[in-house]
Amino acid sequence: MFLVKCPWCGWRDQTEFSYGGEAHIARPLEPGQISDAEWGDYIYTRRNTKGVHAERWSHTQGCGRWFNALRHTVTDVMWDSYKMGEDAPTPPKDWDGMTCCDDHKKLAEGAKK
Amino acid sequence: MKKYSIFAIARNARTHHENWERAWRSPDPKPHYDVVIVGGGGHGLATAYYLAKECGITNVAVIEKGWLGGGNTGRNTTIVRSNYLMDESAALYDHAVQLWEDLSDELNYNVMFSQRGLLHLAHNVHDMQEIGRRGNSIYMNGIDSEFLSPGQVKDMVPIINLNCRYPVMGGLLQRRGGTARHDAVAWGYARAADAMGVDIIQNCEVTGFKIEGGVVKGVETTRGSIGAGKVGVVAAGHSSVVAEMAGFRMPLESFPLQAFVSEPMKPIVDCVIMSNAIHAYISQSDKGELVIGGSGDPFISYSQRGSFDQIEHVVGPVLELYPIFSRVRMLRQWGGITDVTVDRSPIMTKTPVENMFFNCGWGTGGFKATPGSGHVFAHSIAKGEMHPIAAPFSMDRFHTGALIDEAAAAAVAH
Amino acid sequence: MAKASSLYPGITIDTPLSGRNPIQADGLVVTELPFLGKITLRGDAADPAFAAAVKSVLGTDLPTQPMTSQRVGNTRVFWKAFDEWLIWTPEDAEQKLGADLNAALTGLRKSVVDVSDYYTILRIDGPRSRDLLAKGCVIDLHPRAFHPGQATGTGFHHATIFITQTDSDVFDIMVRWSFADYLWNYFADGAREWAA
Amino acid sequence: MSQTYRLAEKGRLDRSQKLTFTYDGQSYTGYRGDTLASALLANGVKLVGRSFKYHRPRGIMSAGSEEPNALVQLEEGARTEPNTRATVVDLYDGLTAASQNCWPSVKFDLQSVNQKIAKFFPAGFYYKTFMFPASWWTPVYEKIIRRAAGLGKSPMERDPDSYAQKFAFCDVLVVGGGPAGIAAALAAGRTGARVILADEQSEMGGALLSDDALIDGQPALDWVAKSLAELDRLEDVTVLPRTTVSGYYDYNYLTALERVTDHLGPQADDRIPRQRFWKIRAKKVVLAQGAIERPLVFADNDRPGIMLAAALRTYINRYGVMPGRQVVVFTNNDSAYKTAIDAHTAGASVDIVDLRENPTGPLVKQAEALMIRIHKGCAVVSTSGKHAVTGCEIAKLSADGKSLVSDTTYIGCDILANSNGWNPSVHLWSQARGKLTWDTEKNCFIPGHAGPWLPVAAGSGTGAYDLGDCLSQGFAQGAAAAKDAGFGSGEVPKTPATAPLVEGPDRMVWTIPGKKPLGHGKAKHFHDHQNDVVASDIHLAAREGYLSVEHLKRYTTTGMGTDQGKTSNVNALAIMAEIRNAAIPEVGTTTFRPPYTPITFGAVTGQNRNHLFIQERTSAMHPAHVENGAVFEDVGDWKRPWYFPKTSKSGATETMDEAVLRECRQVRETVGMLDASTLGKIDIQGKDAAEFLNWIYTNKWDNLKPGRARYGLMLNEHGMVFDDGVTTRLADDHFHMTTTTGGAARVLGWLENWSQTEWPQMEVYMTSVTEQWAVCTITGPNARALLADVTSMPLDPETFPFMAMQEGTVAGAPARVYRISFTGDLAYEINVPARYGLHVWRALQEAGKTHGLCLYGTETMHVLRAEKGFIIVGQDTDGTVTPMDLDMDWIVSKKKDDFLGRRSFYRTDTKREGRKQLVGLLTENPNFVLPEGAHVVEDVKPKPPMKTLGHVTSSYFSPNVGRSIALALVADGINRKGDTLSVPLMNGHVEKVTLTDTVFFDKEGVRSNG
Repeated sequence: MFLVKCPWCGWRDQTEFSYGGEAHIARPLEPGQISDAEWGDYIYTRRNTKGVHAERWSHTQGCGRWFNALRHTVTDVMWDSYKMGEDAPTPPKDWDGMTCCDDHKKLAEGAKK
Repeated sequence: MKKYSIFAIARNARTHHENWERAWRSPDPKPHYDVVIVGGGGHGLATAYYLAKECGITNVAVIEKGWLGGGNTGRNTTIVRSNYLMDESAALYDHAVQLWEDLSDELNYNVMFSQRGLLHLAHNVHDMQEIGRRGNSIYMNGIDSEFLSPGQVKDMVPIINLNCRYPVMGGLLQRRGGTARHDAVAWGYARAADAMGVDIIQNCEVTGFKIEGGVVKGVETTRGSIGAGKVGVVAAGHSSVVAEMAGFRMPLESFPLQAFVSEPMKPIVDCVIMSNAIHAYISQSDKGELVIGGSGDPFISYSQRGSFDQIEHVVGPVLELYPIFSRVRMLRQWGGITDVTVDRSPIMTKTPVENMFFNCGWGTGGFKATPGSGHVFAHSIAKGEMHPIAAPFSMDRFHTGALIDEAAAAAVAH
Repeated sequence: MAKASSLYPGITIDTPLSGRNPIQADGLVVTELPFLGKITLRGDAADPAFAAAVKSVLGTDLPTQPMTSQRVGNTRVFWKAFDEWLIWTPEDAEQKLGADLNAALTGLRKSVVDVSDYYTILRIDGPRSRDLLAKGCVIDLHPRAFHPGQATGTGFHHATIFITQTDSDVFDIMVRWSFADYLWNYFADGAREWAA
Repeated sequence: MSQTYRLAEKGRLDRSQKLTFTYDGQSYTGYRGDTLASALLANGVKLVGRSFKYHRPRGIMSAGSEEPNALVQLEEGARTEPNTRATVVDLYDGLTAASQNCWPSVKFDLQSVNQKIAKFFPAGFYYKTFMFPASWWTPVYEKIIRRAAGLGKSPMERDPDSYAQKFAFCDVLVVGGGPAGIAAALAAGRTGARVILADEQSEMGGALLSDDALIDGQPALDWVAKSLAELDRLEDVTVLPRTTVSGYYDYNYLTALERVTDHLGPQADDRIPRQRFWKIRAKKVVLAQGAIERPLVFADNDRPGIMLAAALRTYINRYGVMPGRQVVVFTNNDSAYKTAIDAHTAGASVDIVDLRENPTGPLVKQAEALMIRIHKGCAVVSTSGKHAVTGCEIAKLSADGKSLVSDTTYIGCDILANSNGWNPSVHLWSQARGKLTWDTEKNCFIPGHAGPWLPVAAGSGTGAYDLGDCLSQGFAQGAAAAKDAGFGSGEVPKTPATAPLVEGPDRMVWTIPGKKPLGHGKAKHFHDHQNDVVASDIHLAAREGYLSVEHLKRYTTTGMGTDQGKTSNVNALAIMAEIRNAAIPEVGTTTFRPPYTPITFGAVTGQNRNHLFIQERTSAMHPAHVENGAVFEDVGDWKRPWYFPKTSKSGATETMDEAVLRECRQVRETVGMLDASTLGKIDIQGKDAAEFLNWIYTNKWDNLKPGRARYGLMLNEHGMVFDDGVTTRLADDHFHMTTTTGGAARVLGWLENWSQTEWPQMEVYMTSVTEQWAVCTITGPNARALLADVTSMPLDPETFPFMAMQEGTVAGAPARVYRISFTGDLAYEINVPARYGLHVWRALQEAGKTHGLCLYGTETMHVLRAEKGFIIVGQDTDGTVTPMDLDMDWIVSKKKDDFLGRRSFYRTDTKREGRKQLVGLLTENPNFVLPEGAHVVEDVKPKPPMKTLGHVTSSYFSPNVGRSIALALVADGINRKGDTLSVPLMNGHVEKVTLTDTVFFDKEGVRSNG
């Protein structure tokens, strides 16, 4: 049971949320113009990333709003969340999911010093 | 391969068991194999075994990033059944059950395939309709299938609480279903394949593929490049990761699934019992542990852990159906990564890369298919064409819409 | 409790917990607050016209900070989401308020829905209120973490609830009609260990 | 025999409270403060059980939760529990326990014959045998194996006790209440942080409870008491004894089992939960769980009376029990000397057998000064005794530790305490994804790189065995954890003075050689006592290639017992490392999985059982249904009236079939009433609401007039039907949608998902109003007349036509009345705010008396709708069915460019001819009702397999049609209407069926106007 950061309500227990799969998959604007294969990929094919995964969550039991989040799928550590329509934040390239967002920032600062 | 038997044990007892030979070698990879199987779980090892045994291809390597049988093979709840709804699935899983029935003998390794019966419970009208359809489907496919009244369910499982939150209205029994010893399946296939010359290479992780002109030529690994005539990928929860290395994507998502066992007790549950409405499945191992599983977490993850609330969501139903277990203790929980397709049916397919074949998407149900999957996949790789039983499971179905939708047929409410 | 309707003569009205006696234990009383008016209001808080129109009806600004609320007389307005508010009114005041909101918001992006009977409210009062809630509530209700006036949606085992702290040891919990019996029974069962 | 082995003075017992208990039918006494184990030892009971495989006599090996041997069946009847460690059971008056896994008795166990043939049971023997003939496995071999399986017995009755859960939050969680944990809790608690301190023992103090250490010159337990008193005064500190932190999950979510009344036994107040399962979310976690002593692996090291050295010390000092007269302490380190000294002081005759040639620490000197015999460079190479150890043989070891270099000497003993050093408890550290490091000096795994939640460790759990170190680490980590959580400056309290620990180095001999080569002869070197795994099994596994730790564990079952290898895992790893000639960390560590110690299913479930297992949702009219004698159906979580059986004057109650036939007839003849409140309802508002519905449904919505309703099908993007319902336009920008009962939440989620994430620019808001409205559906020819009795609304068909809605009052209550029909007959769905629901239902029931009103339930609803060929999504569809498959092409708009799911229609398989399509079926025998789920075939074969064309989705006897009717999904069914096919049943009966249209009743559709 990890925590999920609702952009409005803050870090909350994962049980309050619904998972919505990979983020940033736009519905094809003209489905009639694309092939069966492209349509099939839109419905069924996902990155299924092992690593930093952009995904959708809804704070079902809380404010009920959908948002996007970045989570490391090896450790289930969430880096950050962001509202629909906003750009994804970029975690550092060396982030292996073994530190949570704030701790990582602290560690990175420590390393600089 | 020296034959295992009671006599062999007696003979070795005289020499203090110091003369047993290795079950499999630890070879270094050769520069080139006719077939490289990526993934040393049950399915991969079975594929290698049948390639050697039935297809005459013995220059085969199975490469495994950890220890063989260490993925879902060693993490499942060991259930074997073939009571599937769709004809294509029934053909596939029953093919497996038929192979299971002779497997210990064939491998000369006791996989403890125990046909103790598998019981599906129905708890409401919708469940009754579902098992009605399923039971008849199974029957029409020539597979054993029996409906049980609540009284018959009680006779079979005397400790069950029929009058629970969703009272038991009936059951569907497959007597040929049951369990098998999961580790033994991997070890038995490994030993038999090794004896025919298959190289099983553990602690060897795939890092990439050598692909020339759309044709696979070899595998890059942490133990160097290995040339390959053909590659079969049987990487379960990590199939997407391997596919990414080969430059394409699979219609898969990887979800955590957890299971747990109780402390061992004198056996009182002598069949496998599954329930959809009160979501839990349970059996009791030959060691006496209750082996319990339920549904997976709803988010993708490679963490092999999952969340504790899923465990709670299984223990609650177990106590609802078997209230006497309240004082029984959970001993150990663990998680696996299930590779799940949208129609909850596996993928056995050719890929955009020539001579590269994928076998994945078994979700929560791969263990039971192990011999059947390995068997038809070996034949598909050997021939370069999918075996007729495997053919409906190709990835084309996600473009044509010809899904084999086991999930849709079971999981709807009204 | 079932009782006679004050709006429609001769009609008995009920709540999902009609006829229950309060749950009482050492340091704890659980009662139902029946028949409060409840309205779900939605709209664009960033639109000044919307904000002004709502203020003209409610007499207060809408809370725009997550998990906060406003109180005007006997009416309480809760932030539910960035574009959604929940309004609790005294019994039978919801119809006029709903009509006034609809009138004031005509032409704007909005939704006003009477949900008075979709939910009911349980009140937990007493020094053990947090201990009772801790049997199922996944948010931290410690005085340092949650204050009077704060409110949020969350879960209590199988029930989705909306919880607000009303006074130092008083929590009001809004739950769907069809889950009220479950939540009530859960509290009753949970309070047994402190039975007087 | 009465506590013969009890010491006069020592121990933390309340000797004023004498407790009586029963073990294996024999009555004994002990004191408050005893564990079952200490009380048994005080009474001279050493033999307490039989091992799993060989049924060897076993005794008490430890004094804590790591115990592998002393497992008992606690209590009898409903409160019995198997496999309970005698070492963690607090004694209470009247306790009853029995030995398990033995028959007829623990002293004379028939299955101990297994020892005689142990040669034939090497690790993994069952993989190599029982294969012939294959068909014998399940019925013969497995039956025998299962008879021998398991340890204790499951309870067979319902548990009379209750359980609770507690969600807790804290700034600092300290796991372990020894000196380091108490120090950490003090340091953190003083900052004002919220602190939870949990320890599995019945009192705080950890190792100090068994020790005579001094802190600041005073007995350490005084410091413990003073510290606990201070913690008690701190408002936000919670101290939890008898609480085992069992699991460490992500984001510092830890589970802990508090044994609230276990120590009181069955006489505890039954309102108090027996156990409470804590679910703790901590900002910071300090792990101070201490260390567990490692046993030495020597020949026949499993006899009762052979125990861990520190355990013996605990029994002497904490429980006032000196369980023997002649003690041998066999050790590779200095710490066991404390045991020898304490045993000596307690009056026992003591021999120390030290593996080291030249031990030099101060403890050695102290022992020497006490004239305790020390056999240096020696090892115990055999033991003797039938039901308990009676003696051992010792010999000098070679420098490499592999062989004996002297003759053996016999020493008589009734206690053999042994120590192979210590394993820090790193279980939770590992569960939290932390790495482990092998400390080559201390010869143990210690916490390495921390996992993402950055727990900190303190005390002997880090390999620091010096009391001063434990305290200073505890203070430092407690202060740092509080600071990280936002409390205090991080200033570390001053560590009180303690005597420094000075110890010489250990000598590691992972397998002590016996008199014969390993695996030869009868002697067994156990490393996993519970699962009877011996060192030679590890050699066998290695020989056969099961080299990885996981293979080793699985092949030999080492570490798989109820103790999860707390005393065995590191020994097994080390032995494997020796065989492989590798360093221990190269062989690997095993994965530590939750729970740390087993947790009851009851505690995990807490209150979520019986009536609180899953909510029973009911509508506002439920009290009336109960009064009217309804039989209920579970539909999702809802309890809906299934049918309303009548009881005749003679007292006979209708069967379901009888009730449904009557209800079906009467609805069509007069009028019926159904509670339709459970259907999902969604209020949709906004200027783009109609456009939004155009996307969601297959048909067009912008042309629907306010006040009018329309039926819609909802598809997923696969093009398959997933819900249906009637939606009404209340105003230009306002709709009221209904969904199926089971689909309500899913549909709302679906709408919100698309609205918020794909089309945020659309002005549309959804609000669930399912329970806001209670719904009485009245239908049948008399429906209008009935409604007219309770409303003044105009009801004539012109003013209030089919598929229209009116607002007004019904039975005096404000209502929205929808004239829509799921029966095909004239029908009104009367929606009132739920508070009026019961009143309106009762008013309609009363008014209905003059109109022949009958109450009907879901079963009649299903028959009536099937008569009209109306589908039920989820019954007649299964997620693989398109609108065209349902012959509902008419509902798919040809004018819209796009809607959800549309594109999928044009895929090759979806547009294929011959898909399974919904048709009606008429049986050859009009009275034969097909079983739902039966299959339709073209050609009947004598026996399966048979190629099926599809299956029966709905099937009923229809009194109104006067025959059985059925719906089925059949391949190419729409084109095959009129064909005759067959339905072969599992009982051998074959019923011929004719494919028909799906409408069986009122094909012209004239009845909906009444």
